[in-house]
Amino acid sequence: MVPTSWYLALSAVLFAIGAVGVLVRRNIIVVFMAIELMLNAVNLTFVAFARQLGTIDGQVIVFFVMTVAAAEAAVGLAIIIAAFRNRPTVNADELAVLRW
Amino acid sequence: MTGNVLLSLIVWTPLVGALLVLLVPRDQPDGARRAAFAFSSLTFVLSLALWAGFRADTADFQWIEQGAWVPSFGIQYILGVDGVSLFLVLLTTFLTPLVILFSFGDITTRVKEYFFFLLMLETGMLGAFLALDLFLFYVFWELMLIPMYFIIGVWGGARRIYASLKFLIYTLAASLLMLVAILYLVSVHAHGAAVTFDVRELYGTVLSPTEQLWLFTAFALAFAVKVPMFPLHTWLPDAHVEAPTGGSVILAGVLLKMGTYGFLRFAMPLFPDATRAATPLILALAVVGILYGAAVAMVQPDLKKLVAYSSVSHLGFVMLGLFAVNTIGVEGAIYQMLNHGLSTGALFLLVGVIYGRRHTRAIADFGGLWKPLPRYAAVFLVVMLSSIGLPGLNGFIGEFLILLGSFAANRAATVFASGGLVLGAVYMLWMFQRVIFGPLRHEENAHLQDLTGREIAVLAPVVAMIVVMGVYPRPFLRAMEPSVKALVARIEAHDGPATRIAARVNGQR
Amino acid sequence: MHGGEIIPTSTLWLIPALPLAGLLLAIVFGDRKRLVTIVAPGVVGIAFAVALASVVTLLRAPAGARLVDDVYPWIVAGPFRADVAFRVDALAAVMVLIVTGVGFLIHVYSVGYMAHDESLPRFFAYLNLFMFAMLLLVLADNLVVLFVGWEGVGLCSYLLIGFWYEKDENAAAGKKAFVVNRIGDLGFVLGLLLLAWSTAANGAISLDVAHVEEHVHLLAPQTATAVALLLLVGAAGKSAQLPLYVWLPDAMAGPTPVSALIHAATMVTAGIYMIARLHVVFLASPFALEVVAIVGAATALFAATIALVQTDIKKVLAYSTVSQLGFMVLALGVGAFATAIFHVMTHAFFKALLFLGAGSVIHGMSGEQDVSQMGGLREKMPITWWTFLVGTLAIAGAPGFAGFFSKDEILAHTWGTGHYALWAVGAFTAGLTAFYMFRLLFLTFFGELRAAPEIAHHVHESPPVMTVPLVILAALSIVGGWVGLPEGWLWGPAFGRFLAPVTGHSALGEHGAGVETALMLVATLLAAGGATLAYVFYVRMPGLPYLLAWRLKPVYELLVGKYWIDELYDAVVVRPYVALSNLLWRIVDQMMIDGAVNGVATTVLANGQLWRYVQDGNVQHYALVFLGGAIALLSYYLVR
Amino acid sequence: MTFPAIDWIAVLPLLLVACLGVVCLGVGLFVDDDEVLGWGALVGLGVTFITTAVLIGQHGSAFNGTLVLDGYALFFDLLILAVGCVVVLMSMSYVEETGIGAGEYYALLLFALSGMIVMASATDLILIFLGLEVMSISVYILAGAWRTQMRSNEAAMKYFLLGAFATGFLLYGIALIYGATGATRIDVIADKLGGVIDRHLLLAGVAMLLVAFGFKVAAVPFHMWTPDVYEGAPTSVTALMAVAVKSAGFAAFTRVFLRGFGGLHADWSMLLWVLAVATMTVGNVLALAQHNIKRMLAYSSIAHAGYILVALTAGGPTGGAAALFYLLAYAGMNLGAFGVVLALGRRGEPHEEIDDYAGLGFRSPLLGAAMAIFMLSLTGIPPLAGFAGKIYVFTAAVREGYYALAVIGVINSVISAGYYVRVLVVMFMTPGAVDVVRASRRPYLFTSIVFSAVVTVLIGVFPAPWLELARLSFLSQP
Repeated sequence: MVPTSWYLALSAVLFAIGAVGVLVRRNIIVVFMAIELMLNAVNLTFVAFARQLGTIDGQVIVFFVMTVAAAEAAVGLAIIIAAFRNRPTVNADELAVLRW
Repeated sequence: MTGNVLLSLIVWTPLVGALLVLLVPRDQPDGARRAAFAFSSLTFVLSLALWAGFRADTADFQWIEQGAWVPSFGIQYILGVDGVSLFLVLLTTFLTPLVILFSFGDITTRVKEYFFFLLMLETGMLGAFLALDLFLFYVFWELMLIPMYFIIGVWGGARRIYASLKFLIYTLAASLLMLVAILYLVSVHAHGAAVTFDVRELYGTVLSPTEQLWLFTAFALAFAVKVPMFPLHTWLPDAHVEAPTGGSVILAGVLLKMGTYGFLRFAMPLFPDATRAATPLILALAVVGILYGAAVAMVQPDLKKLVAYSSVSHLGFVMLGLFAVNTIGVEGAIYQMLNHGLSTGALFLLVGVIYGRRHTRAIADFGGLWKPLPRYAAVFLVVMLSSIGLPGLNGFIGEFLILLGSFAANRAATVFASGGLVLGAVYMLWMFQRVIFGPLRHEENAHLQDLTGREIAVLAPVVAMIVVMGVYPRPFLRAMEPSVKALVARIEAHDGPATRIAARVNGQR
Repeated sequence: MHGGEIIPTSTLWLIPALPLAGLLLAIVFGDRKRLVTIVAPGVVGIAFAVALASVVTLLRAPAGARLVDDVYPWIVAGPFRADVAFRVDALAAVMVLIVTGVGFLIHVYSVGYMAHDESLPRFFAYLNLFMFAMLLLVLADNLVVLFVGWEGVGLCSYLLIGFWYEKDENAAAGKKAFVVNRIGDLGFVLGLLLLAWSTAANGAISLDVAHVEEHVHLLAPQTATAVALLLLVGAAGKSAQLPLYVWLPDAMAGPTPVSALIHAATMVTAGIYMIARLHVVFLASPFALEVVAIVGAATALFAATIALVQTDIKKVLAYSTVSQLGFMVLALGVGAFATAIFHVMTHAFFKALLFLGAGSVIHGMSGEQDVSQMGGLREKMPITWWTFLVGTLAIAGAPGFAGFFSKDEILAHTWGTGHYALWAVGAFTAGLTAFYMFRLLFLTFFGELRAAPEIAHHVHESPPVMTVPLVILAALSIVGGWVGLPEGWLWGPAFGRFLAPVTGHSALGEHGAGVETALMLVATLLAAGGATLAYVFYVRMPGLPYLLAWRLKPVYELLVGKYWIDELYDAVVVRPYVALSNLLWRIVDQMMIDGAVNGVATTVLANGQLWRYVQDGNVQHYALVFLGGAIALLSYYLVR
Repeated sequence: MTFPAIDWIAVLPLLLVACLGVVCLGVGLFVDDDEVLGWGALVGLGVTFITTAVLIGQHGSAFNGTLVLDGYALFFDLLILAVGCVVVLMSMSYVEETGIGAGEYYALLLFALSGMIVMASATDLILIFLGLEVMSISVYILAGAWRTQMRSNEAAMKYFLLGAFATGFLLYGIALIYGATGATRIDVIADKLGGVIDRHLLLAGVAMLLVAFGFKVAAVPFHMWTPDVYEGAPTSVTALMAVAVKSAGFAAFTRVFLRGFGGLHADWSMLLWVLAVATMTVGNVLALAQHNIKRMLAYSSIAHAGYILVALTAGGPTGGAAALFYLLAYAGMNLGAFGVVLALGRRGEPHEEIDDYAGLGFRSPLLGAAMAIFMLSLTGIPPLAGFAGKIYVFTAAVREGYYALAVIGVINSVISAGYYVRVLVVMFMTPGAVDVVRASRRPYLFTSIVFSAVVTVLIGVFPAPWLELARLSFLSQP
């Protein structure tokens, strides 16, 4: 059987990849996808722990997270669209009117 | 002891006046002026009643009012007066109506706001002098800052914004450190006792020497900035120069006394060991302040700056007297606080008079004013002489007692400090020579108006007090003596300098 | 000497209070000149009468008694107490009579002298204030009260020197007088402080004269020396001794009656009076007394040499005053306190006379003070001439005149206490005195008038209101010395006997009358020599002085330049102090201290400006910072 | 099928607000009058406030004890509802002038409030997560509510991206704690801290939660979004974010750390100490350099978060009570300040530069006086609310021995005086010409400003009852 720690390590790596993705990708939509990756990495952790602890809680939490992530995705895309209407770009660099 | 409300009346009457002044319609500045004068005069009358009812035979606080404010934190509303604060209260209530009267002609824009702040300031000052709860004291202490800040900043001169901001930030910085120290002190006192900010209880707090030193430092910083002691004094010349006349008078006359009063009431008796440990340093700074202030005052081209630096010098004397920690020195110091309030206040008024006429304060713009302004010159002369401590006028009593007291505590410091007597005469006389004596150097000064009736009404009481306090200091000294003795006894331990002096005086040689 | 009967009285306060009332009246009725000219001398006259009555009471009482008037408790703080109290003992009696008497005469004289000055009420107000302060000084039974008078006279001196304030020099001279006096006062105050604490006893700190006298034995020798020397500094300031004499010559900027009253007869003797008053302290320190004597002798000689070459009539008299004060201090230094006071008295007479005479001359010469512009005034101003001659003879020590006896007594005591060198200095100075005084006399009253025609045309004798005081003072300058004859002559030193209960008998050596006569002879010869020399120089051979000045150019210039002491002080004290003050202000205060204060603020602000650019608007940079923070927090747990 | 027993009292405030939001959304489809909608939201919130106030003293729990009604929750419920009321008042004319859709605006506002109420009441990490998300998602949209404004879009975008990023950390933290303790209930976690658990896992989780909460309350270095979002969002929303969102964030933060991880105080206090110092200092120093008042207030809100972190660092009942009290004091003065910012703006001219305030003090004495009170209170000048708040925070720090922290705190107060007082300088000491819309035309806005000012003075002068309230509320946590 695969030890829990492997799952944890995997999720940590996924989380890290997601975080790095947030930092390095220029396209806002891709950035957002990287965040989704982070959330799903956490989901993996929850499931792994739930399995290890033998409780169902962790599994249930994952559903909550998925729901929330869906809501966030909807709102996020809406915001991106609204911004796109005013200024047709999806480049994170160009969203820098507010500064200093 | 509770049940009388005189002190509360004294403290809050100006604030009530301030709020009422705000209600006066904007197009009736005279109404605002009269209302302000009426309320400040009422306060003065009330404070006279306080003096009349003051018992000079006890060191205890009198007219105490006590009530809960924030019970869970041990914060109370406690007001009380003793021989130390009595005269500072009187000084405040005496000067404020005069300042308001003077400002009748001096302030022509935003009149009611000016008087609002002035009266609010009076409440702050009176509260700070009368509060016996450290927290309450601190509230009043900071409450004073804001009106003064506005008075300088709104009605001040060209660099008023810089000056007012400097004043505010400087004093705020120092006093906030004191706040932490207060909280610490209270939290230490709360071990094994009910938590309280009542200073009478806190006097007995047992602190380790290290704690005392730290706390004393924090308190001393706050007060030293206010005094102001060298080298924390640079806000003062700026504030004085930019403030309107009334602001300068109150600033010099009363606000600076907050610092010395704070030392005497709080920093020294709360931390006696630290006080003794710090005495050499404080004395050294006081002496430096005396000499340095006098030297720098001499070369100022601006009248107000000159007077400002003279304050640094004079307040150095007060510190010297306080840290003599004996009855004579401390009484002299308190007396000198009053003297400085009167004479420096009057000096600022006098500068204000000619500033109002000529819109300049540069010494070089005057000269030979005796001829066009004989009455003005005569008053100026008396005030200047009071300021340099001419015997027979009030300043001498204070300086002499201070030197007499400090001589027993620290001869070297006294000897150096006494140099201030000479240097003080130098800058004052030179200034007087350049402003009042000599030929009329500027044509526009030839037809200046001499003191008006209102200005005489403002200056005459001050001059009268200058003379009375020089000739007959007895009632003042007698009233403060028991409280001073009690404070001195609290500050000194059994091996304190004053005890040694007492032993010597009693002929055990 | 303490002890003696105390006679309580309640009238002494009137003596200073009367001039004070005059002052107040002068302030209130400042615009009514006539009234002021009556009131101001009037109150002083009444004060003189009251003083006289008090002295009579004193004379009737047993020797050593004193009148005391304890008016009210003044400063009471802790163990310290000072009452406003007055005393009249022998010492104060002499002084109070001199002050009110001479003061009265000078007030009267001033009515004439100042008649045309528009600020006459102000003048009399100052003069009355001066009388008040001076009387406070001499009558004070408490050293703090004495100090009030002490500084009070200094103030009046300041105001009167600068009376004609519109001239910058006058105002500056007044300031100089005050400041230099303050330096002296500083010593005085410190002396008082030390004295107060050193004589503290029985739970009381007091500067009552009686208390000090009673507890002077508590002074340790070094303490006594310190106190005495500090007091000497005070006396040197007020009585214009080396090195603090510099203000007195400049003080001549004031109106001449002021020079007569304040800067000759009364105020400048306050230092002498104070040392006499506190002589018990000085007796406790032989070393200090020695210093006093040396300072006195040195000052006498020093000032006399300067007086030799001055051409301003008042400057000559001023240096002469300094020199005479030196004699008095010398007397104090050799322990002859009564003699010093004796000389104070005679000097008050003849120096007041000389100054008023000079004033009369100046008045007649339309304000001219330079003797090189005068000459031949004998005929035009006969009363002035005769009285001036009397004054000159008195100061020069012509036998029988007032100065003769007092100066002789000083020299006799100096010799008698073994100060032979100082005696020689004194005797030589006496000769110089005669020379420069006669020089002055000859230049003023002999020869041809050298003034411009329009001034010469106006020269006139002064009105009676001015000449009457001259005559009275001239009479006093003759007979005033007869109260203190040498031992064995007629009634002998009656003056000294009168003062003895206060000042003690000075220890005149055992050297018989012969020695004293011989000394007297020597001094008289020297004076006569000086006078003769002056006659030769300035009447017989007027070219000789110029020749001498040319041949001894360096010496001459040194003297004309007054040893350049003023310049020295200016270079060593005044300028460095001003420079230091400027340095402190501009560099230390503004740049360093205020720079530090503002620097803190500026640093914080600059940091704000700097770091705000980290906030560059790029959301991914924000995330980077965020992540950095998160990693930092995590690693805190992982690493520790 | 049986529902678990629900204590309706425990969810009553939440239910009311949430329902109100739904109603608002629905009505907004048909009613066009902004003012009516505003009044509806206001009255609804008022009723909820009163209803909640009536519940004081009651205890209840729901959803297996994951949501409780204790004094602590009530304190925050009332605070949040009151803030909600004021924000609605402030929004009335603003919404109309900016053309923001009133229906969805008020609905989202109410949803956000309901999310906050969940955060205040939740005793389970997952519920806190849910509440936080409900709140956050609503506020993301609100930040971008002024759709035609690029700045508003950008603010929403930044807030959303970073918020979602932070959510990842929150969840990861919850996951690790769940892994370490096997629980997500705060009280259970607290009980298990003493047992045999994987401390590394636990502490990593604690750190992650610290990051997430730090983001919500705008603690340095997780504060970067704050100035941009505060500046770009519609001002009324900024007020909501600065006050309500922060309060809710601290509600959860305080409950989780002081109640849940109280046993680990020694482990996290050092971190919090550093965060507090950094937050205060960065907030204050950078605020000095701002020209835009909203941005300045944003940094100011960062700094104030720092002061509250000082209270949390001190920990214990004193620290907790101090934090609660501070939030109360902070709410009044900060709302008021944003109210004045709103009052200065007019259609098309936001007047958000500090220089726009020139001469305001004497031209518009009411606004001037109110702004002076707010600025001085924010500085911490007695006898105003901000001073009382700071006193209790620093008292807590001193009592628990954090002297250096207290000293750094007061030094920061001094620095803060620099920029708060600058507003006074501009208002009272420099001439200027910006005209203000008359008070009578914006009655709601001015009511809210006066209300805030009164509260600010009242709390300052009579702090005792409020302080007692904060103390009891904190202690009432199960």
